[in-house]
Amino acid sequence: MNDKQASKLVVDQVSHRYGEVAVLENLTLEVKVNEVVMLVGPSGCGKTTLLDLLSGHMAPVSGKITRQGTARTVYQQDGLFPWLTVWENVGIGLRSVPDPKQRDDEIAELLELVNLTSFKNHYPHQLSGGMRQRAELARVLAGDSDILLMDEPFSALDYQARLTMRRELARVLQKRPRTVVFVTHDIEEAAQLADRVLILSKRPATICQELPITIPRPRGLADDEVVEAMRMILRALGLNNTDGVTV
Amino acid sequence: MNDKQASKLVVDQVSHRYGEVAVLENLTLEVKVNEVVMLVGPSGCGKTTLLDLLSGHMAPVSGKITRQGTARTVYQQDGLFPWLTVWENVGIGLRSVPDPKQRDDEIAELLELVNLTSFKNHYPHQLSGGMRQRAELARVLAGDSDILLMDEPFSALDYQARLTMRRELARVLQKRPRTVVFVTHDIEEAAQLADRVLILSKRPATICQELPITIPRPRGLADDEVVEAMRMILRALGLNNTDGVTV
Amino acid sequence: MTRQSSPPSTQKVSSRLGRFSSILVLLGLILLWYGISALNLFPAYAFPSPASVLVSFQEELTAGRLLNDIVASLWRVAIGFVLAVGLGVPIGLWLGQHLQARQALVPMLNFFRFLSPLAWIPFAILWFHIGDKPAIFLIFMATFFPMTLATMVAVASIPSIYFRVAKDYNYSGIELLTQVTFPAVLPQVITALRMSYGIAWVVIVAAEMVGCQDGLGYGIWEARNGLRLDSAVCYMIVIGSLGMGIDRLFAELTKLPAVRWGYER
Amino acid sequence: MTRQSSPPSTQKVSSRLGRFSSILVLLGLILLWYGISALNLFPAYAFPSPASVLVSFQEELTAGRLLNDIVASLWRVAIGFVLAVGLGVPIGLWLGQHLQARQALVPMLNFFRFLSPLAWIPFAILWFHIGDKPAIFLIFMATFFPMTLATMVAVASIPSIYFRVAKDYNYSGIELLTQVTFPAVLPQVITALRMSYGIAWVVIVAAEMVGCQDGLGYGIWEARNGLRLDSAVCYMIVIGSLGMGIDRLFAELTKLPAVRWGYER
Amino acid sequence: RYRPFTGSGAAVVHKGSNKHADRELTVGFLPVTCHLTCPVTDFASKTTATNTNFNSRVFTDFPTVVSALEAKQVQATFMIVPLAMKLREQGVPVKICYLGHRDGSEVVVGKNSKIRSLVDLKGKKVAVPSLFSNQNFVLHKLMVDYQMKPTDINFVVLPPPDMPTSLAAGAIDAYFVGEPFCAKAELDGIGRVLYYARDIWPSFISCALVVHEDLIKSQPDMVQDLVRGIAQSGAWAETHRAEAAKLVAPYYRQDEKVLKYVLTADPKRVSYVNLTPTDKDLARIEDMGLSMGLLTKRTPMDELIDRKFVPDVIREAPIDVAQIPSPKK
Ligand SMILES: Nc1ncnc2c1ncn2[C@@H]1O[C@H](COP(=O)(O)OP(=O)(O)OP(=O)(O)O)[C@@H](O)[C@H]1O
Ligand SMILES: Nc1ncnc2c1ncn2[C@@H]1O[C@H](COP(=O)(O)OP(=O)(O)OP(=O)(O)O)[C@@H](O)[C@H]1O
Ligand SMILES: [Mg+2]
Ligand SMILES: [Mg+2]
Repeated sequence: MNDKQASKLVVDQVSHRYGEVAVLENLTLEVKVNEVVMLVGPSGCGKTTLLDLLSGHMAPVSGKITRQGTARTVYQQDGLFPWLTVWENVGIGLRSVPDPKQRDDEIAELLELVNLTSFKNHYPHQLSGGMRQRAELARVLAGDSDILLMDEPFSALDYQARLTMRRELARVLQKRPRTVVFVTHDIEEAAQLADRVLILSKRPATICQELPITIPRPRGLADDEVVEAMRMILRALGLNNTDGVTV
Repeated sequence: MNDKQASKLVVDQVSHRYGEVAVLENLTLEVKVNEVVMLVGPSGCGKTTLLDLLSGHMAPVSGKITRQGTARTVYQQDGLFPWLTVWENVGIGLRSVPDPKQRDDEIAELLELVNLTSFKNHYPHQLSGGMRQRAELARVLAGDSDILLMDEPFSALDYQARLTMRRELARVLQKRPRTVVFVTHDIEEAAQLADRVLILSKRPATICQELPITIPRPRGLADDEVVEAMRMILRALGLNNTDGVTV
Repeated sequence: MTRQSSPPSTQKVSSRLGRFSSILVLLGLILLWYGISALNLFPAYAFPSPASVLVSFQEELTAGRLLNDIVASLWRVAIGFVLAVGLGVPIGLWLGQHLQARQALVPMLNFFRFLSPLAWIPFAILWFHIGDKPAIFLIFMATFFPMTLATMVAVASIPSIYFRVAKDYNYSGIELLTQVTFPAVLPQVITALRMSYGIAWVVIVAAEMVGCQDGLGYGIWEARNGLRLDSAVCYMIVIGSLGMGIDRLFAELTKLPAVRWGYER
Repeated sequence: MTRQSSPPSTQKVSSRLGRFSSILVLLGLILLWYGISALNLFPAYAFPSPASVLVSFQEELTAGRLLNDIVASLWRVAIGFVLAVGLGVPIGLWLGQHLQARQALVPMLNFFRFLSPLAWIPFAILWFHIGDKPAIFLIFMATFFPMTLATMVAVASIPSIYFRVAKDYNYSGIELLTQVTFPAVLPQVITALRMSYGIAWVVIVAAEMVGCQDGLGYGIWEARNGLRLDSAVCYMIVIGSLGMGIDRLFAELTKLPAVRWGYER
Repeated sequence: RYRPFTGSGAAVVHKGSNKHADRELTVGFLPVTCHLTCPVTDFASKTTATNTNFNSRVFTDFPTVVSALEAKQVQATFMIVPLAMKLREQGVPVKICYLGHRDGSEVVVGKNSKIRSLVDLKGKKVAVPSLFSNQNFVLHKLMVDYQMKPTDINFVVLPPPDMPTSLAAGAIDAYFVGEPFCAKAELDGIGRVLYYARDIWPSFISCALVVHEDLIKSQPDMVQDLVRGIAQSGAWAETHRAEAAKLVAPYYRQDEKVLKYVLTADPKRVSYVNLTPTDKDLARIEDMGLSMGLLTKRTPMDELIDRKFVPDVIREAPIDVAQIPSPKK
């Protein structure tokens, strides 16, 4: 599992459509092992679709996708099993751990990390939107998987929680590097976490710009390079000067 | 309906709990007519619960809530009727409009506004997360209601769409002022849209700070006052200096 | 599960293959039947052979009886079932939304649900005399209660958010029922419809005991009383095929655009 | 709808009120019955009075027959139904997930679904002789197919995301069926359970025609043969009440924590 | 309701050339040979000159017949005699006006079974069509004669059509029922006759023509017609057995072969003459029912029987054999 070739992701000339709606057009992309790729693009352009293709949940209409290694996804919405408690939901990634004690410890630690310890016996429908998202985050980090696909995983979190989660994710990835494809609308997030940022065009989506971000970690929010990266991303999104945006 | 007293919202000593979980504690709040109040607070603190109480969908365990005027909500998740197309969903707020032509025109205009014209005949399950959110936004803006309750309505939108929606919302509110209670995790949003920002504490939620924002409109993102307001909100959230946050 | 993603050509192939395999299964069943009866495992009078059933099928068909019986039974089932659905679904929707009414009436509805049409026969004759009407009554009694209760239970599983939205947009009364509650449970109502429709056909044999002079159920009775097991099997096959065919129509309902959300999410 | 928000005291009051109103409704029904029979709208032999039913109830009870019949029928229904559910639910789950198998087998299952237990009787006797076994077989035949198909249809309505998650976490085979598919359809399976359970009781009268010497269905049969409509009504009341009571137990299943999500969202 | 093919099938036997009849009466029956005179009368009323068209209406089982009679949906019907007594006992105003046939029932045992007499049936399962059937009564009477206890035999109530199968499957050891359910077992090689009814109870009665008193009061001449028709049909059937089998086969939807076997194999098997109910016959049945506890009170015979419609001279019905439709192939 820690084989260097284990987590390759290659997208080769992939197009996808739902009936009439063309969503991806001739997309080619290679994600390197343990690389963190952030996807940024307009709403409805096909980011979720791309993740579904990467994880193998859907087959592309044309083109080829190669995936090596096991992938897990943080879904954009409601990926928790509603019939399991938070504790049990997090536990499903650890079913293969033979020692119950070790399993329980790991679950407890993850719940601590996402600050849901006191809600471990709640069912998903008894949680707030942000809490559900955090539970899903804990679940995806449990156990061992080579690839993480994350679809706006922090979108329902408050600013502070977002910062914490970002930090924790970085910490977890440092301990156990993984290949990550991460969809976000948050420029800060992209600049702080990415090895590479891909800017997608409007639907049908193609990669209209690729920004490698080579800033050494840890990256401070106010570091010049990070601020510069953020500005770069905004520029790539066609938002050269948001300062002028008035409401 | 345009009666000045029509859209009063008063929360008086309200507490709420789900079983063991105390969510709101002795909350008192008055939203003035046509005021835009933004709620900011940690995930799971009780913002959605407060909106549910304000809209009358739930009754508080103790305390009293007075609402004058009709309220409509943008729900945090999946508020569209899955059995109706986007067009029909937006149309449900306009059922009382007698003239079909006028109704169709208004629906078309709103779909244009949220950039969903080409998806008008799609069903919600055929839309992306952000598109669903935009459709819900269009629906809530259709027709006449006195109070808008918005639960992180832009959370699934990309940065650019967020800016657009913010601007459109402001424009709609200028044309037809309404009382708005708006939950957000986006500090920019709060600073640009709010007449008053309420910072909620952790669960059980109380109002731990109130920030009136009196900056004249239009408000530019880079305006000093707006930047200052954002800083103020961050400070109120206990994030005095996020610059030091490293990942 | 990710049906929408499989390209259309695959789908067509698999449905053709599906039809083919289902025919294979049915053929296999017939072969099995043929084999058993050829091996004389059971005596012929107690286990009619496919050939004898075919002969009696031809007989009934040329005598015109079979078609007459089909029309008669279809008609009775249709009336009884349409009445049951037409009353049961609205009542179920209404009960689903009114706790008070539910608590008051459900025990009664539940009580009647468990009564066999065979037990109702004396009353059916007393109230509706003999012929079509009591048969329709019996079919109604057998399908109305399951339909009502299934609808009612389905309403309980509607996510509350739809009712919240409905309240926001001033839905109430009949409009709430028809525009929100009903579409929200429609996928489950279609399932309930298919189940109750099965009950209606199962009950037809009992229902046509009440002095009917035609109908498929009556045909089975007559065949049994006439010691013609071959003809009984022939009628069973007709009932099964007819039921199956009409169930396909109901299954088509699940393809309505306003229902797809129940299956495609 | 916003049940979770109403304070507990209100709930308790409303449930007490509910029980009260349901008793009122039942009392009203009995009164109506009493009134009709007192008015002599129908001759007494065709429409037994509550008093005569009460007398025959007492008779059957003191003779020990009634209790015996209840136990016999409960046992048959229990065995037949448990078999049907025990086979039907897994098969339904499996079919729901295998398009190929579904396409091949559903027409056959659907075919058998429409066959009346009354039509099966000759075969039941041939294969299972008389007594308990054919009765159980008939109950099984009447409930297995609806249960299987309802489960299968329910699987089709599972949101695809659960299967995606399951795939992410390496669920497959039996584990997928028991840990994902089953809990995902459990709320709907409980509904199907309640519906099929109703069918099982409805069928008991037909099932106990095949040489049973006891049982509630046989009791009705005997009462009708012996022109004892009062005793038939007494048995109907017992069947209805028993069914109703056991349905309450099934309704309790909807309160399981792992099922609440189906009703509280 | 839309009815295709009204001109064919079962309907054919309801229409005929008799233009004389200006009124109709529905008479209930079950497809057993005991009720054979009912469809014969139906046929005769439509092909010969009578005043009433008799429509025979087939039922599936006796309880339903009873319900229909109680609801006055049929006012004349054939039914097992003890059931008629029970009806009368319960205050349903019905009268026995005529009988169905004599004998016509057998105790059947497995073809290769070693059972030679009733005593051999000790501890075995014996099926009867209903507790209120005369078969059940008579068998109990025979047990008394053989000094057996009522519990020596396990009686099972089974619908008659299921009896041959049950016997073949070994589910029961014997059954006692009316024809043609015995002949069927014989023809199929399942069973053999242990006792003919006449061996146990000479001039055995199974079923009778039961008429509602309302009809007797309101239209006595119609009842007169009916009883005369039935009696004449019986007389005709007694001498035209093969033709009778052919005539009723479509009414019964039964195999003509079985019916023909019942009627012709042994002329003593069934008999359609001497069908006027006598007090002695019925009193014996009533006694048996009372002693078995199935009947609870004695009904005076003059309340139960109405013989005034039985014609003094019973002629054969003038049925034109040529008019009997041949089965289509
Ligand atoms: N049905 C329920 N049963 C039990 N607890 C509930 C229920 N609904 C909400 N809660 C609890 O109430 C608290 C507040 O939830 P609420 O949805 O109001 O939070 P929120 O402020 O909207 O959070 P977020 O920003 O994550 O959406 C949470 O701790 C949640 O677990
Ligand atoms: N089942 C479906 N049927 C038809 N169209 C679909 C379906 N699912 C998605 N689409 C369409 O595909 C396009 C891309 O959807 P996708 O969910 O991938 O967008 P996204 O980039 O994730 O957007 P967002 O940021 O809003 O989540 C959208 O236009 C959507 O309408
Ligand atoms: Mg998406
Ligand atoms: Mg919330």
